[in-house]
Amino acid sequence: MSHEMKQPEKNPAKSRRQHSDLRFALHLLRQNPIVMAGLVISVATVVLALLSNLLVNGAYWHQQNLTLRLCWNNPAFGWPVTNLFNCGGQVYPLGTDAYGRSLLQMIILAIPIDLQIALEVVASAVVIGVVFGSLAAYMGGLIDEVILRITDIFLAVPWILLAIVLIVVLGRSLTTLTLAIIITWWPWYVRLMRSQVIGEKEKLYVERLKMMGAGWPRILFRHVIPNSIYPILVQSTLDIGSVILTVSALTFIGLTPNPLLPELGNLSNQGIEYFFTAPWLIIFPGLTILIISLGFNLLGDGIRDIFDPRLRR
Amino acid sequence: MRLYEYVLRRILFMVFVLFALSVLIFYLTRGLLPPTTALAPYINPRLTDAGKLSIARAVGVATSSCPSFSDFAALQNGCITPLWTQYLYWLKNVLVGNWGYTLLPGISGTESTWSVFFGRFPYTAELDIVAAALTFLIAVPLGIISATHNNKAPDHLSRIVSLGGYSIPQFWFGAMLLLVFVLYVRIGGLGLLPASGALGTTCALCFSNPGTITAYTGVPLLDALLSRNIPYFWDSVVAIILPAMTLAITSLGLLTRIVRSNMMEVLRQDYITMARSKGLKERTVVYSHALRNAILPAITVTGLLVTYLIGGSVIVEIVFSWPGVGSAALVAADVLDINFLELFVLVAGVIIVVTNLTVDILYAVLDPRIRY
Amino acid sequence: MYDIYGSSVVPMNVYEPLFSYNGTNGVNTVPWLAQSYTLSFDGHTLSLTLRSGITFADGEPFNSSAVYFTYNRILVMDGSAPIGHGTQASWIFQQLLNTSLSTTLCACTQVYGTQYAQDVIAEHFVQITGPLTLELHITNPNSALLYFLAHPVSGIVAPGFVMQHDLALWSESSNDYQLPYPKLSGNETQMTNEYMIDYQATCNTGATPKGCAQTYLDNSVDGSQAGTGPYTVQSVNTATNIITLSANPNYWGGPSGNVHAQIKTIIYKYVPDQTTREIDLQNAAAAGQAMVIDVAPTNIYDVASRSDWINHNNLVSTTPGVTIYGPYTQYATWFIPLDTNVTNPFTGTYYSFQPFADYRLRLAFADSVNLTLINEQVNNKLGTVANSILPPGIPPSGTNVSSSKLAYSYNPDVVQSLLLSAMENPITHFTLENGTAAPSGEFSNAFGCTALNAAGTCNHPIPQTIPLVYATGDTIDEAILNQIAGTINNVSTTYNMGLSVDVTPLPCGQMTSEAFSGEVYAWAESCFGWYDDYPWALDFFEPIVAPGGIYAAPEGWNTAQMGEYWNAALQASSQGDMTSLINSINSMNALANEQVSNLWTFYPDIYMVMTSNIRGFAFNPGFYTTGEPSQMALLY
Amino acid sequence: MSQAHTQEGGDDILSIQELKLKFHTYAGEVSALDGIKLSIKKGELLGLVGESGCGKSVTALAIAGLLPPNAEVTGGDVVLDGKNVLALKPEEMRLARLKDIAMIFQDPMTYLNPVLTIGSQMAEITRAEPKLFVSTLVNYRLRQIDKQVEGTNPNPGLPAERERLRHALESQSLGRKELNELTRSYAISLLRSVRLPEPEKVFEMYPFELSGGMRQRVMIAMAMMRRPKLLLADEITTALDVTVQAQILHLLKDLRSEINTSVLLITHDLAIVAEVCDRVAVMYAGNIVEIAEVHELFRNPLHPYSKGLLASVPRADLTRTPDSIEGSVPDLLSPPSGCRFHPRCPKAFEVCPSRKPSMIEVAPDHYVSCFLYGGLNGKNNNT
Repeated sequence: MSHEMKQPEKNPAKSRRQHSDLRFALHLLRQNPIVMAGLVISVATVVLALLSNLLVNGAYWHQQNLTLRLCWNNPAFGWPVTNLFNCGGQVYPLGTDAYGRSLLQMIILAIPIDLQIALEVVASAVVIGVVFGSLAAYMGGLIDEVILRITDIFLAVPWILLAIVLIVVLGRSLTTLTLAIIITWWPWYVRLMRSQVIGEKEKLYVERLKMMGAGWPRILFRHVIPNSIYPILVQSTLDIGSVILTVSALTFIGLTPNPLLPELGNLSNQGIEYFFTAPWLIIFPGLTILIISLGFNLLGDGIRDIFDPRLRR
Repeated sequence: MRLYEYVLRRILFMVFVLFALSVLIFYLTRGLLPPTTALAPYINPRLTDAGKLSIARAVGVATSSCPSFSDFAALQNGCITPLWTQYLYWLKNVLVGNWGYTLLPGISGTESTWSVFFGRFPYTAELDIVAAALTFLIAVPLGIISATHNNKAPDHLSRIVSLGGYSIPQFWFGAMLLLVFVLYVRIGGLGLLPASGALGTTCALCFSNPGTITAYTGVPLLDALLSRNIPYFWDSVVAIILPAMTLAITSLGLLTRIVRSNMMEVLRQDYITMARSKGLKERTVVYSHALRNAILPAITVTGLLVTYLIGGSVIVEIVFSWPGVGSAALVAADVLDINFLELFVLVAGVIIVVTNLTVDILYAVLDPRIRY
Repeated sequence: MYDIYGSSVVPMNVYEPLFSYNGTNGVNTVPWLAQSYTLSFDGHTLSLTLRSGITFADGEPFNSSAVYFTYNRILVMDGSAPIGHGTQASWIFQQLLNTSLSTTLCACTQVYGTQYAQDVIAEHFVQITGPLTLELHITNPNSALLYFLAHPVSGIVAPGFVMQHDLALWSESSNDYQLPYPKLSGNETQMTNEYMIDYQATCNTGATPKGCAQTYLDNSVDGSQAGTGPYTVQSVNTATNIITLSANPNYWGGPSGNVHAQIKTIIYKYVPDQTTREIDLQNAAAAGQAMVIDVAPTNIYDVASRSDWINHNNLVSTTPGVTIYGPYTQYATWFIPLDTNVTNPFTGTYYSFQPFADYRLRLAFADSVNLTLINEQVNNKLGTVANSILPPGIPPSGTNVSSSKLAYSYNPDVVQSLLLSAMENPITHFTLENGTAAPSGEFSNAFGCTALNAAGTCNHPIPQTIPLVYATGDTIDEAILNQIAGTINNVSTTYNMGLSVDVTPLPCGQMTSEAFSGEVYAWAESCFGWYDDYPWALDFFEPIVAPGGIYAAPEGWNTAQMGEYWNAALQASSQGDMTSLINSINSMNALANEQVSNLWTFYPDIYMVMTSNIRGFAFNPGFYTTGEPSQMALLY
Repeated sequence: MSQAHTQEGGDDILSIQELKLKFHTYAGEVSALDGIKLSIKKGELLGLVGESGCGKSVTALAIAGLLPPNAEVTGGDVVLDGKNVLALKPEEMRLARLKDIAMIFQDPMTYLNPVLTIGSQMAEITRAEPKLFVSTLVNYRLRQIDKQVEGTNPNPGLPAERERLRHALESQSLGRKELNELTRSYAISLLRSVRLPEPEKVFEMYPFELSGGMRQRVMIAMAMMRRPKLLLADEITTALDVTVQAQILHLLKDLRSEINTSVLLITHDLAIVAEVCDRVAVMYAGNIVEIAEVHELFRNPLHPYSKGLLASVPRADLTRTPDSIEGSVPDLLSPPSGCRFHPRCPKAFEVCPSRKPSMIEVAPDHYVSCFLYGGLNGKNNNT
């Protein structure tokens, strides 16, 4: 009998679901090369991020060489701008930036930094979202109301405004930058998690667990959350791209902890300043952002299809 | 529950959100920054310490017992009033619209923050509204096409477009548009489109001297029409193309996705099969049976879209030197013009909340099945 | 970012002063609206004869009562220069009279309200002796007098026009004050006095503080007809910072009679973004429109041919239809103050670590930057490496900057030895701003270790950090500070000194306020630029080196000695004794240099980038603003 | 008497030959139809029975050309009134659906568009291809007019209208306005003929204002509107309660005889089959296992599955309790080899798993595909 009772706890549907999910995922990849591309790009990004400090000495970004500012000597492509600065012997594939550093190296160093911020933001947002979202949904009543209203407040302000205010107030540093973005991000996850849990807690096995007299924390954290966390994880993948966009936007408009910091938006910021003399300074960092976020978005989009029951047929 | 009850409840709720927002923003700016910063916008540079102190009292940050302004600046001798008192004073000023003097560079120190903000606001409004219109015009058809051609070429294309727009850094897209349309692509040696500002005063294709218009609304496009100055109107149109496009392309991802998934869901409904089984043309099936049911839910994301556009316009305005509140916000951040930021946040809040309210009500009214 | 109101856009083209800096260099003044003048030997009386037949744009005749009105208005009304100019306008004139009139001069609280107006009237500064003749009664003679009168803030305004509009303005918003004279009466002198009293009556610090009432000219509002200049203000959009000037058809033509507004409309547009400005210029050039834009030195190669500039010292445009004029040197110096007595903003107390109280550290910092390199690579040669606080050619001529020797020059080895000695035996005795010795134990400049180990490094270094701040976006200052930090940190790591210099950008406004309240060790000030209110060497020193200037005097600074030179200079100036004035100025200069109170960086250069179809403009180095060259052109 | 009718009516309105159909799903290929063979005679009412998921509805959809995009016909033809439906171009197929094949679906709740009125959903049929409906509408109107003219004090305008309509009949075209008016009155008459109370009101109503039975009637009316050659009724009574079921079924019968259309009645309910059908085809896992005339089948079912099916029906006289068939419908992702029924077949023997039985006519008009009745000798040729 107890055996029978255990059944719903382990939610037998799950394992089979994952299995078919896997097959569906493969199916999608087969029929939809775009998702494949997304996967490839994302993986490549992560790998590059992990390797970056092996490829480029992390200390390089402190080293400036004023005599090598804004130069372009990529033999493959002669840039059609007047007053091209020359960079002496060494070849710089993507030219140098306003501090005389190799732009390529800076971009490589930038990727892990942006990715790290993105991961920190998404991770914390997920945690906050899961905890408060599930609490709101499971407890309902007053708690639900309060948490929802709080999210409403944050959703009633454009993220960039809130971020600007926060950075102005807390001062300019990577930490505050990250914090600012987290603060603009978490409400979405609370909302998402809440809707998930509300669906999940209606399920039969929860009732049976209650009948068995399991306490709410046990039910919530051991059973409900694990079963409803999928879409959150999906969303988080999708969001890595968007967070990178957000970060770079903020640093681009000058809310940067340190102008030398190799961060994609930061590099672009130099670029807009030397739009004429050194167009590459805005083109390549921006392009990098585009590729990375596009990669994660494509991937996330695909994964969302996998989890979208309506697309199952 | 009847409609008006529903509306009433939503309005009360709206008021609550705005109130909470004001508390939040007040705490962020006044609670965490030294009171001198909060005072700055109210102080006319010419004032002596005595004058400053009296202002500090008037604004409610300094206690009446505070001996001197230097004490106030050094936060000592019990000079600082408790936060909640400050909030009440602040709220009063907010409600009567007293935002002190602007600290923005390039503007006379005797201009009030309020007048500066609402002098620039119409430009942002213009940009956002045009962009919103473009977004709808592009996103909805895109979503439909991609749903009706699910997993075929058009679908992939529109998904790439919307996802691409969703993934492009706004500042970069804007910059690239400048690079392409202003630097490299030239018509008869002329720049194609103006790089800066709401007026075509410097754009090569523009009428050399569009003359002036009466500021009925402050929105160039409208004013130009109202004062029947067609050259000016065209200049404004030409000037708004690039910024609005940047904003629209980077914002349409959301809407396209919603329309697409709604459309796909609706197309899977039984009554669509029924319609087909009746031998109706595919066009009839899509437009008279599916479209309405698909578009209706899409309206609900308008609020989100507005939020996104207002946020995005900050970046776009900076790239295109659009004389709106967005570009000013960054400057305000640089010179610590807290009041300008507060005003911006609150105004944005009001706009967004009101939009959401309208959308919800509209939705409730439009759909015969909805019973709130 | 520039302030189109504070700068000389409008003054230059719309309003004219009695005198003008002569066009080629600012060293001399020439009569402009004035026909002729005589200055009494004691320097207490200036008799003026005005040109006849000049009218303001609104048709009012220009005469001595216009001067009476203008100068008294300046005295009574801070920020009353044709275009609001902070406290500058009044204080410049106030220093000629009873010092108690000026907050800046006497450390007293300003008298507000009508009493102040009465005091000003009682000074009888301007005495009308005839329709076109008048005398200025000067309590404190000043050799710079003519420069004051040539200053853009002393442009003459039309009394009738201003009084009429101001009265209208004040009485419509008269909810929290009462105008003693709602209607002005009597002759022009009488009316002027009543007007001044009325203005002071509007000053209040009431419940919702507004200071004194605005004046009509504050924002040079639409259709200002109050000037005699070649242009009138057509419209001003305070929100979008667009000022439109239109030609004044019946302009008198200037002393030469051949100055005429050839451009019908000038639109001043506020375009903060460099790139955008350049794109606009290109479009304008291509479209045959007339345009002047401001190009930052760091971006000069966007518009100018690099080879021509590097090799032949010619600024040649790379854009067809665009001409570049210049470079011209101007009366400005950029520098980096190395402050002592630095306080912690949160506690309000002194930091115990005061590196720049130590002469060796000041020198070490100054020695660790290669200004020449930065001038060439970052500033693109558009400036001169400064060798003293005084820019070249600033009047009175003879304040010779080339003679004064700098204590520092780029030299990493010296930096190394200086740091070592400063570390091994740090200074122990400090003096506070007020000259008293600091209580022992309150300060300690100890960092690293007093003795290096066998390996020649510190075992357990005492860590210390020196933050350097510059204005966000100021590439040149950024480069300078970064190089300083690089050199110092390099030495510090070699010996494991635990001393680290880090460079942080702050928004200009924030940096300035922190700096002036003595909360940062060293900062780069060029975000507002150091310039004189008027081209006069003595004025350059006052805030920087004079006792009681806005910058804290550094430890080891010979305040007494500097004070003596300073007083001597003031004395000489008031007696018009140029020789001793120049001598004392030069000695101050020398003293400042050898003490390394500040790190002088560059004398910025000015150049004009405009479409070639613009004919004729006058560049005037005498104007007080730095940057924004396009702001400084009188276009005709 | 209907029997006699079916026997002499030799020509088939619909004949399906060896129809094979696959679904491509992420899980793999589902062979939904495995070469089914079926024919319906003019005016015949053929029942198609089987457990759910055995491919009944798919067959119907295949005939109507409404298969979902992931379905693929891998063989066979569907010949409707001489022309092969599968070969038709989409546009022709659409016209065929509009005029020749009508379909009524299982769930009246979801098959009507909630945001359109009944009227508009009926009117759009004629509006889709007015030409095809001109004669129907006009003749209907003419008949009305004739009645009225014969009746007492006829409306003087009538003869003129009759003239106009006759012209319309020749030119095969109607004015937009007139088309709508005629459509309306015609639709309302149909609603009346499916015995809906106050048809004028119903015409203006939204679906969610109608009961299930009423909606089903509306759908039938829609079908009648087109006077189709073939009517596909897919589980039309399942969602309704018993009393309504009876009414709907009778309605169907009357309709059949009224406009002499053939009906394919898909159901899992043998009771219904027994009540209204002429012939019945039993389907199992994508195969037709037995076709016979109703009474024949009920009298002696041959295929073990048919037997099981009949046995599982509760009888009025409770002589024995209904027993259900062991096991469940196979997963068509990996269908059983040979005879798809063999895993559940009580009488299965060694051949069954290896070969696929063919249709054999064991009695006149009684076909079965099972090795118990021969077909062992010779290769598996599906005659």
